[in-house]
Parts: sequence; structure tokens; C-alpha cells
Amino acid sequence: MRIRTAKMLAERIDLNYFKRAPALRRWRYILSIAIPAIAVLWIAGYAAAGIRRPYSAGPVSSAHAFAEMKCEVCHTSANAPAGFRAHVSEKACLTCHDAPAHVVNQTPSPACVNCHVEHSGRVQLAKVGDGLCVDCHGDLKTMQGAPAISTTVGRFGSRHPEFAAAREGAKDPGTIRFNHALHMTKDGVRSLRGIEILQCTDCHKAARILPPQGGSHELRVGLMSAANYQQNCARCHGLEFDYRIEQPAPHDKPEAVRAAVRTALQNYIAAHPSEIIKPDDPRRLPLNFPPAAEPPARNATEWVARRADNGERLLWSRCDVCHARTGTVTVTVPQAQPVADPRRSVTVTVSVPAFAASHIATRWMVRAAFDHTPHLMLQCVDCHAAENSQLTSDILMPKQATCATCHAPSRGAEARCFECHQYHDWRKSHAVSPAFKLTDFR
Amino acid sequence: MPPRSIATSIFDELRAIQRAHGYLPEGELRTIGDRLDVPLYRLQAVASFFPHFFLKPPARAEVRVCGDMSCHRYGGNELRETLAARFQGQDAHITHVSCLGRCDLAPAIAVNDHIFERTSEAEASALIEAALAGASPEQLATRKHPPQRTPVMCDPYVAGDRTSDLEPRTSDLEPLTSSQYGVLRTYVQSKDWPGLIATLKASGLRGLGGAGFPTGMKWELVRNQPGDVKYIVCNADESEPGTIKDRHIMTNAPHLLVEGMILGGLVAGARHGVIYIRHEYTDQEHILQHEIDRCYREGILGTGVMGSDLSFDLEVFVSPGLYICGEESALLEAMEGKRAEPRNKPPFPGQHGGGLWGKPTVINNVETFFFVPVILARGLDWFKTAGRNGSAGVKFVGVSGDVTRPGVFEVPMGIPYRELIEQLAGGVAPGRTFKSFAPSGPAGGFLPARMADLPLDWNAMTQAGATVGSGAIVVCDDRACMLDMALNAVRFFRNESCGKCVPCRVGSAKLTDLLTGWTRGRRGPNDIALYEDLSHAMRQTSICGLGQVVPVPIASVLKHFPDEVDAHAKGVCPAGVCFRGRA
Amino acid sequence: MIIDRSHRSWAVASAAILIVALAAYVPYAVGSPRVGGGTTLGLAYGIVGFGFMAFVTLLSLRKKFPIWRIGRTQTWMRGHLWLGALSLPLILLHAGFLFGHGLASVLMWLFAVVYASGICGAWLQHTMPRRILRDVPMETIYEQIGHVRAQLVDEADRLVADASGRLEVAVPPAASGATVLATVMRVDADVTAPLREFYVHEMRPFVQAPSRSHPLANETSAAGRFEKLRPLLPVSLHAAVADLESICEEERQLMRQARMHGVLHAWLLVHVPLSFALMALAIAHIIGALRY
Amino acid sequence: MSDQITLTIDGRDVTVPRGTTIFDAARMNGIAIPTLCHQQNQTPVGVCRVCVVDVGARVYAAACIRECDPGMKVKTGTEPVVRARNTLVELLMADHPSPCARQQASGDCELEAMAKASGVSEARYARRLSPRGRDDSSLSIAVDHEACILCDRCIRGCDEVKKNHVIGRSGRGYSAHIGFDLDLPMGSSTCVSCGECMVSCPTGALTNKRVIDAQLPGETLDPEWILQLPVFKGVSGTFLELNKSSLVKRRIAAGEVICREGEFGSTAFYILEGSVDVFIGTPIAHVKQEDASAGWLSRIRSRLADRQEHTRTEESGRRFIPIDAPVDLPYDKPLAELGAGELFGEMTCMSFHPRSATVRAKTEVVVLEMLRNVLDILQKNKTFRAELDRKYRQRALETHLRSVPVFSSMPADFVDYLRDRVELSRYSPGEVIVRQGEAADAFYLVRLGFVKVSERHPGGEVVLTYLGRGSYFGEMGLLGGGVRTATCTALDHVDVVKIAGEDFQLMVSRFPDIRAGLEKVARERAEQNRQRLASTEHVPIDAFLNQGLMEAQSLLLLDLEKCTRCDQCVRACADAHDGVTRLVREGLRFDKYLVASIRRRNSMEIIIEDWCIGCGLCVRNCPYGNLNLHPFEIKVPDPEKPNRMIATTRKKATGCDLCMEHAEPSCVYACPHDAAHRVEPLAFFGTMSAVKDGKRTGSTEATSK
Repeated sequence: MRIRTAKMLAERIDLNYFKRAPALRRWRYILSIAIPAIAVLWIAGYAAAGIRRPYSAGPVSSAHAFAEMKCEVCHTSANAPAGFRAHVSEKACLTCHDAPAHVVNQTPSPACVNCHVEHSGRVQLAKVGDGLCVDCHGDLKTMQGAPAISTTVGRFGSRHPEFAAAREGAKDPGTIRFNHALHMTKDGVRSLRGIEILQCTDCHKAARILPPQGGSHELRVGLMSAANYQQNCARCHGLEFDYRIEQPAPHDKPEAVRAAVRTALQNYIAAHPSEIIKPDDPRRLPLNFPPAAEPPARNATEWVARRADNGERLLWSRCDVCHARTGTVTVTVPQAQPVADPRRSVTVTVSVPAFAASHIATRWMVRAAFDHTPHLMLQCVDCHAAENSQLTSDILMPKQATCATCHAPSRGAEARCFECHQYHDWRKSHAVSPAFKLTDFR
Repeated sequence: MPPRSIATSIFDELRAIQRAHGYLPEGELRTIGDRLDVPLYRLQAVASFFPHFFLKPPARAEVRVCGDMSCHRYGGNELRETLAARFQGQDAHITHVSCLGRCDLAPAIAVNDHIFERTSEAEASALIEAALAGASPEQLATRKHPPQRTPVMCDPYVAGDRTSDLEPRTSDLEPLTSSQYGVLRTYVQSKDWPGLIATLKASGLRGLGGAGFPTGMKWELVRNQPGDVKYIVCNADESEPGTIKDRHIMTNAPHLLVEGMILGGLVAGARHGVIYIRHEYTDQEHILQHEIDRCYREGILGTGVMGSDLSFDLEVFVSPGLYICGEESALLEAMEGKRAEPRNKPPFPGQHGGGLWGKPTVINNVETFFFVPVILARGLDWFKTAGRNGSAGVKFVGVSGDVTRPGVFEVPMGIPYRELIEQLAGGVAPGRTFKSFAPSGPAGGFLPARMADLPLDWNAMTQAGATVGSGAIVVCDDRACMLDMALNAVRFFRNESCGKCVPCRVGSAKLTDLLTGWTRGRRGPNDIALYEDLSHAMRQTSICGLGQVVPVPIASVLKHFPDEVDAHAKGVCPAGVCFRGRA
Repeated sequence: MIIDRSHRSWAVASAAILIVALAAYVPYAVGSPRVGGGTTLGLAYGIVGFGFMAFVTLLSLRKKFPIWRIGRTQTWMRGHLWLGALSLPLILLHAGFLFGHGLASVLMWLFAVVYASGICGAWLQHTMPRRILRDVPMETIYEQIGHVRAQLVDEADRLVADASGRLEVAVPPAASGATVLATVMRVDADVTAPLREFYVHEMRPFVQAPSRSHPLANETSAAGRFEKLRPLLPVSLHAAVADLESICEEERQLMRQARMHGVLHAWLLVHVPLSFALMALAIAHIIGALRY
Repeated sequence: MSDQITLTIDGRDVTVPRGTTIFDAARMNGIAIPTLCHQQNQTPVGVCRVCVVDVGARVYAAACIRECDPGMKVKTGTEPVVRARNTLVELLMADHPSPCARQQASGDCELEAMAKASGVSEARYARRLSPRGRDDSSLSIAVDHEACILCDRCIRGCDEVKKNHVIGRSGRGYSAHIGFDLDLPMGSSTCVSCGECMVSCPTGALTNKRVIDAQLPGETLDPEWILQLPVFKGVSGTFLELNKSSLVKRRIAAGEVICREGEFGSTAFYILEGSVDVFIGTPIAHVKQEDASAGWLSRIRSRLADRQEHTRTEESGRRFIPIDAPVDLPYDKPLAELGAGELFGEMTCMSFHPRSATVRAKTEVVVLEMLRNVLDILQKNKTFRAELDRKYRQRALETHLRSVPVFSSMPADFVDYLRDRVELSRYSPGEVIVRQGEAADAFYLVRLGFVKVSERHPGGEVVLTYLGRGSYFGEMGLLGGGVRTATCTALDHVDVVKIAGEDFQLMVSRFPDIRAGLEKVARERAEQNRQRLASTEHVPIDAFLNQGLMEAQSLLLLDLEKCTRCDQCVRACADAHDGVTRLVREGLRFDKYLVASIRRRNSMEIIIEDWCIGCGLCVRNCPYGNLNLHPFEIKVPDPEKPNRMIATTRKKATGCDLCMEHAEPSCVYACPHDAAHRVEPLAFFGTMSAVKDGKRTGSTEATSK
């Protein structure tokens, strides 16, 4: 047998063997130097060739695509300390962009890039994440005073406060009596032209709302305009006051209405003096105005006065259909006397009914913008529960949950803050003159 | 009581150490060297000479498998290889051993010096495993077969079972006298030593150890040597493969051996006698020792043999064991505590300077001593007519190998070998053909079956170019390859060569290599010439008979089975023994 | 290094860091308008992740100075494993699970490869040593295989020379490039001839320059070859043959060891250089990120 | 009977005295009979058989031993006789390594000459397959068993001619060979190198060995003259004649350096006249190898590596540096003087150790410079030994005793008492000095060389410690039960001072402090042994012994299931040890662990002292291969010009020191994979085997034979 003692085995070994690297180890050394060197050369090569793509953090937004290969457009190093850091400064953004401040007393005033993160692909920079907003609005602090708005705002649909209009107990501030249910009955409403089935859009139309001070940014399109008597009500709810006069009374203040009535009557009698003595045709009188057994008017003025009183009484009752009478007011009106001398002006004080202001809300969500246009595929009643509303005070605005049906992260419709809210206070916007020409980027 | 041994005590010392340590540690050898004032190299010389001694710690299982002649026929060598393969890597040392003297119960193995007969592979494995598990020698020994004691037919003193129908000439012998040692008693009283010698000479009794030197002449020669101190030694170192007859005699008729030795000692003028017995014959050693003790008790041995003024001491010397110790001068060397290397002769042991411690010494075989009292008791006439076909005497032969009833047979001289083999020993197995036989172990060569009609007779055999030798008949049937058998025999001699002289030491190795080549089909064109040169040198120049007979087996095979040898050169083994396992 | 119970504290700590990182990430990912390296938390992830990576890379430097008493290398290795493992989630959190563009994407890919190779290496280091232990009992020092092999050739030469007298093997000058051995042998009927012939023509070429295609390279065919050889030789030579067989076995084991060692260490060829490259580029990335 | 007999040899009638051998008879009559084994001055043995002649008998007779018989007809040269003779020569030639050493050296190999004469050119027989080998152990005689033809001439030469009784035949049959004593290597035997055997040898089996071919510089001496020197009385003249070139006389002027520390040498010096100074110029204390890698890097390394100043406890209490001369040098002032009749350089010469000190002639000196073969002879020479011993008793014994701390307090009068009573003994490598279990009859002090102390156990031998100069042993037996508790064996050439038991008892009874000191050490030794053995109960001791792990105090184990073979441990070791590794990642296996290095401490430790001379003895004897020699480049002052520094390379033995200057061994510290462990072997394997419930796989390698 071969003898293999421990000692023999050990003695076979050259004691200095470990000082020489075997192939495996040698290759490890070689590769350990070569491969990092290749890597460095690769990156340095790009740098030398001026190709920045490798160390671009990613494609820039579509809007900035023109400057993708020109880092220095945004990464200006001019103001960087020590010349090394080349972070994007506010100035770089503001060169091209107008970015009015948010609110004056906001606590931190973030830089543009805090919210508008570039190199995240071909995205819209304006679409910033909720987090940025929630950072402050999640637990809102102000520089001074208490904020007027909710201080704990979070994700829409869950941590977002209910729309102010749709909150429990809220009432429509409007005073015009309007029974939506009555008007929206499926059987239609009876009008002078017969039975008419009303559509929402018969009364409500989208409208543009311009910024109040003529800024360049439209606030939002597609808000609904308030219903308008002339366009929407007059057809049925006419202001005729005398069968002899076709022209209805104007939908105006009571004193104006009084003046208009009298003027119309004066003009009629002046044109038809024969009728001074002609009694009224009882058939054509309103049902609740039984003909008065009184002697025929003695003169035109008397005739007008009589007829005017009737007409006004009629009209005021018409007003009361929709408007809420608050009492009477005394107004001074010109004397309704036959005018001998037109140069003499005599005024009298009369009292007319007074009505509450209508207070029709045109924009329910004052801090957010809503555009009906993209929602046109929906039925109005899907969101606005008008069909059963009988009272004016009923809030017909949808609740947050209604919106969140679609506007939720899980449902696909945009649910981030920017969908409804604007950070920049565009009311304070001003024009910016462009700093670059397109040719700069060719 | 027996006196201090005349033989050396060195082997006893070594055996004692080996018993204590399991081997011979260097320190112990140094201690003995100091104590006995023997140079260390002398201790090393003997300790490394005899395989009995271990110079290194032995394996837990020291297994020795016999693979000579009969054991080879019974697959001893295959058994050894199988065991070696099986116990590889374990603390078992499995090695070859030369003939263990159990040829009739082949194959024999020795496990930790205990001999087991007719051992199958399974039995051998069980024994080795037992030894590996730490079984003591005594525990192993319980698995042995006890020696079978059967009476010897021609014992003049004992009435044994005489119903054997195989031996008509001896079985009807009656005991002549009921008292053993009767012959000795007669001669002690008469002191007719010249008469005794004359009787022996007249009987034609020869040395039955193999050489066949007339016994009467030998005794007379020593008797006539001047000097007072002479010795008589019984060579019971029966180590030749196939030879088992002495074992039989010692087992069954120790008293006749002892009586013969006392007679011989008294005749030759020796005061001391030694029975040199091989160490494998432990049982026989005990039987003999028992007999000797009895003789001392009964006044047959010791000072005043049987009340006379004659004295004779007898002891048993256990051989450290080797075939070469059967050579008479090597045996004497061993008894003197030396390497058993044969001496240059002359002087012969019977002469001055040639015997034990340089004194004239009678050395005879067990069987020779045995026949002395038998002849003296039964008379010359009986002996002369006991043989057949004109041969004189009776002979013990061992028949082993491919026979169905191997064993020792007490047969009349002159009996044809064929009768011996085919009738007494049962012949070869059914369906097999009797192919050849070796009349005298490896030393006598192989004879073809057609020569089996030769009688068991010294002269007839010598005329036929063979020898009766020690009567160790080994039979081969047609499954045996004679070249393989010759190689086996030559290898035995090589293994047993003492290494003293060049022809035997180197020649036997080279001859083995040469024959090994032949059995593998590698026979060069000049090989026969080479063989003849070698054979000539070995026969002529070797110191002793061992070296001289080394070429005999192959010579006989070349003579009687030339075709079979030639076939090997062409790569064919007619018996299908060689070339096995070769691709 | 085998990851066993002794790694518990590391595992717990790593898990804790991971949980903290993930816990911080969830609201961030949900609440923040954007995720990524630019944000504060993202940057924090980036810094911590890079820190881990840097530490992990430092292992190889630490190994260059094995006796510095700067923490047991084993601790460094544990850190390497666990912090290295942590660096992936942190970097992913840093990147917002995006691979990014340009350099960032290269970094991510490199990182992925380094990480994967690291995992693979950890697995190899976990399993291969056991396999080597099992399959290569006669293992020696890998770097010394060539040296040991030369000694085996010597041993075999000596063995055969001792067994068969003399062995005359003339090796032609190496310059000629030939590997054929010119042999001078005695032609007489020499019993050892088959041994020498086998040795010179079959075994020696194998022992000298083992190739997997050589018949002796296969255990079974080698055993067969030796089985064929044995009957041609005297029993006295069988011990020598057994020794030669054992030398062949050792030779085979050395081949196997070389192969397994290659497997065990080859991943480092990927892992280490790429991690250095990764670090280099990561630094470029950091510089870029700090500048822009 | 006539004293003259007549016979015929080759047809010639010759008359010779009775008892004449045929060989002699033929020679007397001018007939040469070839022979190999026969020599006129030796008893014939007749073993080569080349001299066989035909005497008309059945077989040929060996002429050298066969006496003539009257009327014998002898034929010495017939064709069959010559044929047989040639076959014998051819047989011998088949195994002969032709040309053998003798044939190569002097062309007078008798066998080859005979082969040539008889036309045996190439043996046709197959060559020997199992080589018997060579024996190179003797310093003066080369033994090539291959060339031996077993003619017994050397045996008879050794036995009959010189009466040395060393050589004999060993083995039997074809594997027989000559052996020395108990078949030992010749160098370890009791051979006195008289040279008779090699003179007798007919072939190249035993040849004179020249240590170096070159003549030693100096005056070659006439053997006659040498033999007149008292110290050479009894040395074989043949030997001196043969080894003339190995012994020279040199005259050295005062102030000249004879040998220089650290140099390798192969000679010893015997001072005939004058005196010399022995000193150590530069103890190679803390010699470090320059780290070739990088200057600043290694500086950083060493700075960070935070070494602690550490003095080994073993070093303290040392007051003498042992050197290769009969004196020890005081630790603080390493200087001593030697005078006429003293021998130095013994260990260098015997074991090729480097010089351990520098020797400069103080006065003009005359020295005999000798090579190993001569020194070997001298040491075996009783006269020379006696002279050396006398010198030793006179001057060295006292310093030697005092160099042992326990005896430092011994009064001078007792030293005087001991001076002539102690016995000075010498042991060869491997020789057993005391044996476990024997009666304790003496106390030993090691003068020279190393002694192994071991205990016998059922599973084998456990080495307890190694002792070198300045150590002592045998006290445990004397103080304790009177029986040796361990076996002490010489590792190399060992000289001991043997203090007889009664003197020892007298000493300890007279000096209680010595007794107390000895008893303390003995108790410590006993306690250590007891603890070690007590803890072995859990460990399969045989496996342990087989591997030698018993003897370790601390093992570096590499868990091969974890180890990725990254070699960090080796690098760390090299880093920690000046660029050479003391750790070899190959060797012992135990279960799944590779035992990469072994450390002993206390009595088991191999301390490599700072004055290691790089002799390599420890390296050779280490059973594990854990000690190695490394070359160190150092600068030493030139002994001749003290201001100049010269660079020399010294070898220094290194072994694991557990990185003592650090808290934790560097290899373990540097293992990244938790695979390297320093363990206390018994506790560790004890637990392991307990866990495994005895299903230990053991080693596949170390125990295989």
C-alpha cells in the first residue's frame, strides 16, 4: 500500500505556493481591474463625447423635450456655490414660466422642482402628486391667522372634506321659488303652447367664467349659467297685465314695473280715446278680477289710474309666484297727471311691494373648478338630484362620494388635487416674455 | 525427571516473549541478548528466519492458508485470494503458508496459529471474523476437529479393531504380548546390541523419511564412532506436502516410537534423545509428551532404564517450523538455536563433527523408529513376508489430493499404487479421470496414471526413475494442469528455501519466475536450455536435498506430460486451469 | 460560509432593517406624488443601500489585510452576506422598483448580476465544500495540484523503476512540443515488461498530463485496465500495481478537485470584478445625483 | 593413520596434509578454483557454490569446505562443472546492479569480474522484483543490499576477524539479506565502523563512503601518528587509512575565527593545544523576514495588527543558551572559553546543524578538524569518550547543573561530590533511555540532543513531551513509586548525565529546596498527564493516537464542509509571520476536519527559541509536517569587523505560535467562512464523538499502511 502520512502530505506542499496566484486568482485580479476600468471608461467616454444621455436621470417632460440634450438650460450652474452643484433653480424656471404664488400666508414656499419633477418621463409637469399638497394641507399651518379652509385635507374621496355645498344642513341660499320636481315631471308641464316636457338643458347652460381681473388664464370652462327669467321662465310665466296691451310688463324692479304699466296704459288710451268710457270686457278680465260696477272713467287719467291699479295688483301677485315679498317700500315716482306743462314735474310718493334678492348661486365650489364639458356623457340627474326636489332650498349639488365614484385612484378618473384645485393663484398672473427661441434648440 | 534440555532454549525464550507481547519487540530481544550474551544479530538471524516469529506486531487475525499440492488441489490458493480480497483493509493479515500437514483434510488454514482443516470459505470467513472480533486462541480452538485415534495394525502390543478387510496381511495379526516395551525389556536384559543391529540389517529396514538409508548401518556407524557423548534424534518434522504418515503414527502408536528411540539410543550409545516435532503437530506433541512422562514414571526412561545400569533421557523439541528443518543437518542447526540452514556434508550427522553439537548423532524418521520394535517383536520372517510381490515390510502412506477417501494407510510394501489409490483411497471422484500422481510429495515428481501399476517398492520405483520417498501420495485427476502443479511444487520449494546457497536461493526463485511465465504462455525459445542449465546447476551444486530436488517436479512433468507443457506456449491450458481471468 | 443557527442575530437584524425600510416605504409610496432617488426617503434608501454595498465590497479589501484586527473576517463575511442581501431591497426601494434610465439602469442591471452571482456563490459555498469533502478524499491544496502531480509522476516512476529494475523514459525536449515518450526498454523475456509497457504508454501520459478523455480518467475503465494488467504480472508485482492504481485514483481525484474548485470559485470571476465596476459606476451615479 | 593423503586433481596426483580442503589442495598445486564466498582468513562456509568440483559423488562438492579424502578424484574444470558454475554466476548477475558501487569506484567487483571471465554478459533470468534497498545510514560505510550476494564474508569478518558481532543474515530464502544487529540501519546499530566488512565484501554491497570527496583543508595526518594520540587509542588503523581525508590538523592564529554561528558545517573540532573563545554575536532574536510586498503596506499592516508585547512564560527563568559545545553560554553574557582536549561542533558534524555559536582562537590553537565518519568512530572509542567525559566533569558539569533552575542553588561541594559519581551516557537516535514500568534507578540531565518522553497506552504511544539540553527527566520515578512512569527515547544523538538513584536521594534529602522544586515540577507534570488522560475517556483513543492528535494542546481545524479553500488562513498566517506561512492546508484528516496545524503548550510545546539555529531536527521529527524551515535574510555584524554588517540567509524553524501577540490566531481571525477553528482537541473531539455516538469514520489516510 502506498503510505500517505500526514507529514508526507504536508511535505509535498511548496511552502511558498500562496505567493503565486493561480490562474483563477490571477484572472480575478485582472478582471477586478479591467471591468471597473471598462465601466469608468464607458461613462467617461460619454462625458468626453458630450453625450449626456447615460447620466440623464430619465427623459424630460414633453413640454421640455426640446431641451432634453441641453442640460444647462435648466441646470444652470451660474448661481451654484462652488460651481459644482447644478440643481435647477427657481430662476431657471421663471425665465420661461409665470408662477404666481399660492397664498400669501402659506408656511413653506416650495421651489418649482419640489413639485414639478423632471426626468420622470414624458409626463405633464403640472400634474403633481397629492402628496405635495397634502404635505401642507394635511395639517395646515399658516403664517398668521386661522385658515378659512379645512386644515386636514387628504386624499380625495376619503380624507377630503365634503363639498361645502353638499354638507349636511346646507341650504340653497336662493330665494326664487322653484319646484324642480314640478317642472321636471315626466308628464310635462302645461304651458301656453300646450303640454311641454322640460329638459334640464332647457334651463341650464354651460357658461364660461373669466377671471375677474382680466388675467390670461380662464378659470374654468363649463360651469352652468344661472337660470334666467327672460330665457327660461317668461315663456310660461308671462307678465301680461291687461288684455288690451300685448306687451307684458318688464321683469324688473317693482317701481319700474309700475312705471311701465302706467306708461303702456297712457299710451293706449291716448291712442284709443274712445275706450275711456267703454267698460272692460268681463270675459277678458282675469278671473280673480271681477268687473267693477262703477261708472265709466271720466277721463283718460282716471281710466289709466283705474286700469293701472288693476294691472299692478295683477302683476304683484304674479311676482309672488316666484319671488319672496319682503314688505313694501316707498318710492318716489313722477305724478301721473295729464301734463299740461311738460316742463313742470311733479313727483308723488307711492308704495310698492319689496322682494328679496334672488341669490341664485352660479358657482357652488368656489375653491375648485368643475368642468361640465367632460361630463356631458352623463345624465344631469346622475349627479344632481333635481327630479324630486320641490324646494328651492334643496341642495342639488352632488356630494364628494358622487364624484369619487369615478374620481378615485382605483377608478381611473383623475383624483389628484390638481384636477379641481389650482396651486398657483392665477389671479395674480402676469405675462412673461420668452427667453429662448426655438432655433436655440435646433 | 527429565534433565535440562540438550537442545537450545533460545526458541523457548523467543516463544515466551511472543506469547507475552504477540511479537518480538526490539527491546525484549536486546534484553535476551544481554542476558544470554548472544549477539543481537544472532537473535535477528533466527527470529527473521522462522515464520513462526513476528518481528512486528501481528494483525489481529493472522491467517495462513496452505496452498501446496493437496491444498492447491482443493483450492487453497483461491481461498487465500478470496479471503485476502474480502478482508482487505481490515486488521487481518492473510498470507500463504507452506504445508500444514493436514493434506488429507485439505484445504487447511491456520488462524492465529490454530489449524483448521477442510475449511470452506464461509468457515474461514467466520473464523477470521471471530478472530477480528477478538476471540482468543482457545475460543478459536474449539472449532477444531480433535485428532482421530485409530489403532495401528502392526502394533505388536495392542489388540485393536482388526476387522478391516482391506489389510488381510496385517489385520489378522494378534498382539504378541500384552505389555508394551516388551522388546526393550528383552534387550535391556540381554544387551545384545550387535544382535539387534544384525536383525535390523537383515530386515532391510531403510530410513523411511525419504532417503532410504539402511537403518542398521546408520546405527552401527554411530555406535562405532569414538567418544562418549552421542545423541539420537527423531525427525518428526514432517513438513513435505502430502506427508502425513508420521502424524498418524505419533497419534496412534507413540509408545512404539519411544521404544524405538530408546532402543536406538542404547544401541548407538546415546544418553540423550530428542524428538524433533513440527510445531503444527500440537496434539501429537502432547501425546508424545504424555507417553514420555509415563515412561519416566515407570522407569522406562531416565537413569537406569527398566532397572538396568543403562540410562536414557528423551525429550520433545518443538520445531520453530519450516520444511527445511526436515533436512537432518538443518534440523540439528535449529536445535542448536541457529538458522536452520543445512550443513555442508561430510561430515554427516553420524560422524564426529557432523551431529548435534558436533557429536555423532543418529537421526531417523518417526516411521523408522516405529518399525524397529515392531520388527524385533514380530520377527524378521514376519517383516520379510509382510510385503507383496517380493517386497519386504509394511509401509505407512498418506494418500491425498483428488481421491474420495484421503488418509493414511498401513499397507504392505509392493502393493501397486493403483490399488492404493483406486481402492483404498477410493479413487478419483465419479466422472473424473485419474490423471497422475506424485509418489512422494513435490520432491518425487509427478507420474502419469499409466505408471500407477508400479509397486510400492524402493527398487522398482528407482528403476522407473521415481522414488517411494516419504510415501506422500498426491493424486491429480483430469482437472489438474500438470504445469500448474509443477509450478506449485517448485514454488513450494522456493518458499521453503533457506537461502544459504546460491543455486537454491536464487535458482528456485528464477525457476519459479520462469515457470510462472510458462503458465502465462510466455515461453521464450531458449527457455528449455535455460531450464536445463538451471536444473543442472541446482541438482549438482545445492548444499542439501531441497535445492537438489527443486527441478524434479518440472522435470517429471516435462518428461511425462510434454504435450501439456507445450500447449501452454501456444496459450492453451488443456486442463483449463491457467489463463483464467485473462482477458 | 454555511448559514446556520449562528446567523440568527444577523437574520433578525436584517429582517428588522428590511421591515423598517418597507414600513417607511408604504406610506411614502402611497402618499408621495412620486418615488425614487430624488426624494428624501428615496435618497435615504440610496444612502443606506450604498453604504451596505460599500461595506460589502470592502470585504475583498479586508481580505487583503487578513491580520488587521478590524473585526474578524468571519464577521465581515456575515455582514457581506446579510447586508449584501439587504442592499437589494434597499436599492429597489431607492429606485422605487424602477430600473431607471441610462446609468441608473446599467447600475441596476449590474447590481442584479452581482447579486445573482452572489446568491449563486453563497449557494456554491454552501454545497461545494461538502461535495469536495465527499468526492475528493485525497484532496490537496488546489494551487499545488500541479506540484503534487509532478510528485505523483515521480512516485510512479520510482515505483515502476523499483518494481522492474530500470525505467528508461526519455522525454524529448519540451521545445519540440511533442508529448510522445521515447522509450528504451529491455527486450528480453522480462516478466515486468507488461507493467513497464502499460506504465510508459498508458499511465505515464495520463499522470503527467491528465485528460478527461484518457481511459484512466474514468474510474470504471481504469479499474478494468488494471484488472487486465494484473494477470499478466507475477503476484509479487501486484502491490506495485495496486500502488499505481492508487496513484491513478489520486490523479483522478485531483482532476475532480480542480474541476470542483473551479466551480466553487469561478463565480467570483463574475462577482468580484462586476461588484467593483458596480461600485465605480455607483460613485459616478452619486456624483451625478449630487450635481444635478 | 598417515597425516598425508594423496588424491587426484584434474588428473594430477597431489599429496596434501589430512584435513586440507580441495580448494587449498588445488591452490597449493597451482590449480585455481574460482570462488566468491571463500577467503583465506575466514572459516569456509561453502554458500556461493562457485567453487564446486566433481569428486565423483552424486553431486558436486564445494571445494572450499570439502576436505580431501584419500584417493579422491577431483575434476575442477569439466564442462558440466563449468556449466553449473557459470549458471550460478549468471543467477547472481541477474540480480546484480551492474556496475555496482565497487565496480564503479575501483573496478574490482569480484562477481562482475567473474561474470566477465565466464562470458556471462547479460543474465537471461528475470530480475529481482522486490528490491532489498540501500542503507545509507552509516557515516563511513555504504550498504547496497541489491549488490549483496550473501557470501557471508562480511559476517565472518565482523564475527571472527573483528569479533564485533554486528552483521548477520536476516530473513530467509530469496528475501534473505545481511542485517545489522536487529536488522537495524547500519548507522543505528552497534557497528563501530571498523571497516572490516567492506574490506571483505566481494561486491559493491559494502563500500567505503566518502563523506565528501574533497580533501579537508589542513594537514593530512599519517594514521600511525594519529594512533599515537591518546584519544585515538584503539581506533582501527584500516579505518584511518581509508578515511585519511576526513581528519586534518589545523593550526590557527590567535584571533582567527574558526567557525561562525549560523554557518552550515560538517566538521567537528578537537582542540589539541591552545584555547578558544565561544560566543554568540547575534542571537537571531526576533529575526524577521523582510516582507517583499510593499513597505508602506506592511507598515500599515503591522500598525493595524495591534501586536502585544509578549514574553513567553517559558522563556523566563532561562539563564543559559545551549550551544554545540560542552559549555552553555550565559544568557546575558554569551561568552565562554574552551581549552585543549575539548571537542566542539559535535551536533553540527553529526546532524549537519548550522553552527550554534562563533568560535575564535584566543591563543594560537592546534585543532583536529574531522568529518562525521571520524567523529563517529571517535565517539564509539572508549578512550576518547573517557577523555571527553573527564573534561566534561571537570568544567561543564557545574555550569550545566546550574543552568537548570531547580539546581541553581546547589552548593559547590555537592557538585564536587557529584562530579565523579555521575555517569555520562550516550544514546543513538531511537534508543530507549528509560522504559516505562522499569525500576527507576537514576536521574538524567540532557547534555546534548533531544529526548522524547512518551507513555504507553492500550491504543499506542502518547508523546508527553520533548526534552532538550537543560532539561532533566527520571525524577518522577525516583520521587514517586520507584517505577518509571514514562519511556524516554533518544531522538538524535543524545548525551545524558546520569545521576545514580542513591546520589539523587542524597541530594534531595540534603537540599529540601531542590526537593521542593523537583517535586513541584513533578507534580505539575503528573497533573498535566492526569488531566490529559482523564479527558481521553470520551475520545476513541486509538484513532487519536494514530493521528497523534493526543499530543496537541490546540489544533487549527478546518471544517471542510465550510471551507471554500480560499486560502485566507494561509495568507493571514504568512502576514502574521513575516511572509512565511506556518500553516499548511494539507495533512491530517479527522472526520470532516483537516488538522492544519498543531500547537502544544506547557510540557507538550515545541518552543522555537529565538536562537533557533535552523538545524531542522524538529522539522524532521515532527510527525505532522507542521514545523517548517524557512530562510530568513538577516544582517549580522561581521565578526571580523564589528562595524560592518553582512547579509546572510539563516534558516529558522517555524511552527504555529497561536499568534501569541494577538488575542486570536490570525488564521481563525481571517477565515471568512467560519471554517477555521482553534480547538482544544480532547474537549472538541470528545464532544464530537459523543454526539456522533461512536459512529466515527476516522481517517482514510493517515493510518493506512
